[in-house]
Amino acid sequence: MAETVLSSGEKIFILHGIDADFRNDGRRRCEYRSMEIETKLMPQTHGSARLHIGNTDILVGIKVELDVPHADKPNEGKLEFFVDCSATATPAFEGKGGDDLATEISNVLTAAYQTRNAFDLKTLCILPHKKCWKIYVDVLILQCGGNLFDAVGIAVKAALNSTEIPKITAATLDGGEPDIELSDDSYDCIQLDTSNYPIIITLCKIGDNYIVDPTLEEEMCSTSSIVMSMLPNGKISSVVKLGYGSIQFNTFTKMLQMGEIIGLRLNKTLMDVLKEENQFGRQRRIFGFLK
Amino acid sequence: MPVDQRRINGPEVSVPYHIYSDFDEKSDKVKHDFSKRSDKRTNSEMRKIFLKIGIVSQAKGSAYIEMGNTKVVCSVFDPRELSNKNGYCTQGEIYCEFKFAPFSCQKRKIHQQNAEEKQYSLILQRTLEPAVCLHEFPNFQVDVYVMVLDNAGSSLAAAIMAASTALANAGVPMFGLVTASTIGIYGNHYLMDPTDTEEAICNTQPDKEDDFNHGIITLASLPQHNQISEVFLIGSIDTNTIKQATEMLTAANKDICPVLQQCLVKTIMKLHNEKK
Amino acid sequence: MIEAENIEDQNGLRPDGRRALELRQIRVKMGVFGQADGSAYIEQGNTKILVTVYGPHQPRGSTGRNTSNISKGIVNCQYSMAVFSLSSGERKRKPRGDRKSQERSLQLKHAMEAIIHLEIYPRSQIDIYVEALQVDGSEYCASVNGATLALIDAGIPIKNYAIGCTVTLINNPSLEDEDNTLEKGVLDANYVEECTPGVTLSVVALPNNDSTSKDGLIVVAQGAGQRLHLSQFESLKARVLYGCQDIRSILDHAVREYLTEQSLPSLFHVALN
Amino acid sequence: MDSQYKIIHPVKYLQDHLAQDVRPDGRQFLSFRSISVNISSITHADSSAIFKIGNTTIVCGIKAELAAPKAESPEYGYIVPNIELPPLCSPKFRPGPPSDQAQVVVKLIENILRNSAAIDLKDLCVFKGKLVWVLYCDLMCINYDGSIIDACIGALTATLNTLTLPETLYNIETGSVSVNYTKRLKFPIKALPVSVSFAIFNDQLLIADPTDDEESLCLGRLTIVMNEDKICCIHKPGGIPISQDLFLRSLTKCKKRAELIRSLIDAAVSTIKQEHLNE
Amino acid sequence: MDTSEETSQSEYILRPMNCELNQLSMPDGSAMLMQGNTAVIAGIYGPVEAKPQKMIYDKASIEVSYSPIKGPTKVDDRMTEMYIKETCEAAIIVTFHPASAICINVQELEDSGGMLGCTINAACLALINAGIPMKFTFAAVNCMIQEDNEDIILDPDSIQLQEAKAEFTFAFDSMDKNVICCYTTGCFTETEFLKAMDRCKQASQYVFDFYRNLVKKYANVI
Repeated sequence: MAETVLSSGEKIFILHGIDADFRNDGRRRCEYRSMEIETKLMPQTHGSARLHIGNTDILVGIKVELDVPHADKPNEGKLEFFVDCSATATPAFEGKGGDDLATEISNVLTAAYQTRNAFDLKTLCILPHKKCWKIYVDVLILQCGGNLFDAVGIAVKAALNSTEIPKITAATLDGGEPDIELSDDSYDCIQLDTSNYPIIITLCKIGDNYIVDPTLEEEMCSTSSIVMSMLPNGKISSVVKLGYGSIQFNTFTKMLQMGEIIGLRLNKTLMDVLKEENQFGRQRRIFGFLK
Repeated sequence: MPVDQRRINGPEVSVPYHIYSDFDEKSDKVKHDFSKRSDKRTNSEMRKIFLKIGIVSQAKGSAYIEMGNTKVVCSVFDPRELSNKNGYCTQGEIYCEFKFAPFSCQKRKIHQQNAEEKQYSLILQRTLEPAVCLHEFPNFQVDVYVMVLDNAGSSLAAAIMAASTALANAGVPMFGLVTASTIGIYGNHYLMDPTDTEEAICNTQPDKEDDFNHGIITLASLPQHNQISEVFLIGSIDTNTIKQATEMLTAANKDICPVLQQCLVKTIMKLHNEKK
Repeated sequence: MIEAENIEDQNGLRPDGRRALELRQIRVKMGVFGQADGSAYIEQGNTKILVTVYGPHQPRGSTGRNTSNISKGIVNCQYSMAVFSLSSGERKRKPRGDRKSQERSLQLKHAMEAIIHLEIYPRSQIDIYVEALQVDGSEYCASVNGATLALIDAGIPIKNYAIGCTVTLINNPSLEDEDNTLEKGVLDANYVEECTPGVTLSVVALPNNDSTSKDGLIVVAQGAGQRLHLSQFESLKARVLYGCQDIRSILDHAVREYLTEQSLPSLFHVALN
Repeated sequence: MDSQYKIIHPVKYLQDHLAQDVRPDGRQFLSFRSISVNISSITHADSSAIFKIGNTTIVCGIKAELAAPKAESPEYGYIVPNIELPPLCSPKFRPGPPSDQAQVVVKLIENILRNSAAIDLKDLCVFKGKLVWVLYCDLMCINYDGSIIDACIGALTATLNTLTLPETLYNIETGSVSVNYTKRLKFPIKALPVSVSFAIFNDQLLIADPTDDEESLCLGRLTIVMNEDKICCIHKPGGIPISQDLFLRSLTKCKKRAELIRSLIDAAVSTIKQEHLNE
Repeated sequence: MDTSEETSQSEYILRPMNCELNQLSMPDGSAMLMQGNTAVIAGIYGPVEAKPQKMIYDKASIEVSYSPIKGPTKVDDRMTEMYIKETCEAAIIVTFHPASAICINVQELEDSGGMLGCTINAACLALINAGIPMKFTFAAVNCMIQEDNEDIILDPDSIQLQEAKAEFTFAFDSMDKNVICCYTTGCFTETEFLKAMDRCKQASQYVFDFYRNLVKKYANVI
């Protein structure tokens, strides 16, 4: 996102391309760019993933900690999203510059994972009132080349899918004080049930049409977009509108339907890929940023 | 957390008394009866709206809205020049700040904005942007401050309407008024304009029912132009239900619009008569 | 996690099996990001650092306004650690803005100001952003090395490589009677070694091609709570300069390889591999 | 014409009015604005009041929570007043931490609460040394038009007067707490302080109940807080020196006003009680 | 420089006062004042250039910072700052220095009763020392009403204050002896208040005399 300025001529060119269902990079309106994804690349975390799509580069690290449940929700664990827009993406993010965008993204993530249908916080509880797991999902945005929300959504799901929580061998109450014993074997761990975790789809309205996976240039031509999170079982767990434009009611419902179809397909592909990667086992070579 | 030296501080930890159990240990969760709402409304009925303009005499424009027990104040101030961080801006900006008063909710709110309030501020800003002629005040910023005094559900929708009326009252050029309404979905029940207890019910999913619709949708629209200016959905709902619910909301928004208009007209008439 | 006591390991070997003057494996990739003017990724063992460079461009924000010196370019550095970067297991609360990161940013700035030909960029600014992805000791030195590479990738003229290396004095009285190379300071310490009660010296040097002449040290910092006797300083300095020399040749090799690769027409890429 | 004159030359505008023995809003020098109290309108607070003096509006809400008492005062509860002057209420304020002014006002309110001995912190004790009530009294300014302290004290006393707390038991053996949600006990209030503000202009000119415009242009301010027949605070932080005579005049004026405000609050409280009985 | 031996009469009414001017080298004026065991030091910078946010185009803005002996500045100290600020503002001819700032920094050294009065007096002395033009000087006097016998005690110390029913701090101007500032704690009647004010007004003369003697002395030195 290192400062792109588009002239009105360039904007019209992009607009006409989208009208003709033929975008600047040769894609159709509902086509994604190819993505690269790698999980478990950071040994110091409980789960991690890196996603690369176009120029967008996302790194997600997951850390799990023992914590005390909230007093008003004694039998639920905690899930916290933190997004950091690194200045490596653009000098505008230096200092507190990226905080607004970061809040927006973490808000969408929180909303997407809020329903129990997607993520059941009760599975994170160890001893009601006393002990639970707290999962920190930390998203680091290293580069943005458009379509941040989708990329973050996919990366977070992949990272959660790779997360390994230490197994608890004994959890007892000793005189009111909780006593937790963790398994000695570091390979002995629990995986999260990611079967119904949402992914995020952005539908970007440009002119009279709407597209998925916009590039940075295309995003600049759009006045409004719909960010929705899709659960694999066909439910929608959150919808927000972004941008300063408004949308007609009919367009909105059409966008939702399109998002639903794309979301389900994208989710299936993601899960297939993750399964494939998982089959390489622990001996798989980790590339990270060296590729 | 460091102690805020700018306030008088109480004890480090204190807990609301609501979390403690009752004297007689009844099953504290009363099954919600969906055939009858606590305030005797039908499911598709909205609460009565009371709207008053110009209640903050120091502000350029202000509005106070009451929807049932939900009470929201909003004020709008004169445009200020933008601090030139990125050079000249050809469009004006709207800055919104949404805050729950500390005593407005079941749980006491802290004085700093929390994540929810920050999110609502952003939503409010995005809702109002399509309605305001931003090109009319380039390089200037209009501040919109919203305070929820009492949150008895649908406070975001109330805040949106208060803000749009206050903007109109302040004489900020606009394309049209923004109206908003909220619907809670729980299975087959569509609860228009839910109260805070109904919101809490719609937010939770019952056990062992995966294929269950639940959630809350807030929809803001420009009824004069048939446009949606913001959707905020949270929960787990399928597309058809969303479609149906948004239809209901759009219809409701259209119905509310005259209330806002009348209130504005009345204020103008009153001013006019006073002048005479 | 290896306990600190294990450092007493015999045979003059360090906990990770290295000799005292042995560096960890250094892996480098330049030009990782397309959008930045220059970028580099460096791995020193498990310490992984990502650096991007933007500029030279017009100064902006607060740095641009209050500059007294307009005859030279401005270097702006930000050192930030990912919240999940710590190897010790806990999670960092904030990625930047704490005292340690701010100090690092400033030290990095001093190091970079020393090597960039700032006089040819009056009224302009060069941004250097460091993102530590994983931290396992010597992260400041690794970020200096990374920043140098990123500057080269950005095509900004520099006088010399700025090379950072740490030397750690492992104070261990029990080892005193043995001849011990470890006692005289180990190079490129990892996190466990940094936690030992000795002193860690982070040094940034500008090593010359021929190993005989020594250019000036620039940054000397970070005592880990213990005092360092002045008599030991010279020997530590010699050791750390030796380490810098080594790192320099590794980086130099990587840069040359990268540049040859880049300068060849794309058709030859396959052939080269 | 009038409003332009006011904007361009606010000082002269006010002085011209004062020279004609009238204030810009048409009041006489020592006349007060009308007041109104609205009690218990906020459903989520344990008790609440909206207090208006002319345009100035303060909403006060009390949230009660439970906490362990301080070790040095095991039977004392806490009362934590806080005033918020949000940017919403006047263009003078910006978002962010409390301004110096807000800090001074809250300190003054705390002083008045303590000096007047309106509440006995021992009444907030549930179980000595283990559990006490914490009363978070949040005063929210909705409309800032002068005499803010008067409005705050009015709102706070009205709120405290209607405060009820649920009956709470602390079981010393198990350390568990149980709350009776249906039975709420009235919290006893010992006194009812009333604050009256004045502004002072040149030549010892005393103006009662100043508006924001008058306050920002005046040369000195004086606030007197009456507690029944006693005075519990005279606050004059500085400004133009005033004679003893002026004190006497303001005190007489203050007494009358205090009575009026007290009766108003009492009336408001009793109507609420009446409503409760009727329910 | 010791001035205590000269304050002949005041010893019976007020606690002994000691002051050193020009203790601090950096500020334009400074005063270290002891009233009994209560001690503060005040320094004045000004008139200096005002910060853009705090600049008032037609007069000098006065900034006060008060630092307690320990801990960070709290809400309580803001009140003290406000009292010092508004009292000094009344005395200083602010229109002499438009668009500039006068900074008054007060540091508490020891508190054994009558802190507010002591800071105000120290500020006044520091302002005199800094040569800031003033309409009049001002003197603050502290007094209390005893719990049991309702006597008025002038300038009480912290031990006496424990038995106070009410405590008053007044500041008077040197011209008409009118009240510039007034701070009270506790409950009291109107007559008590007026009596206390009267006593303090009389006592204020000793403070003004102290100022005069002090300035005389220092004038010789300079």
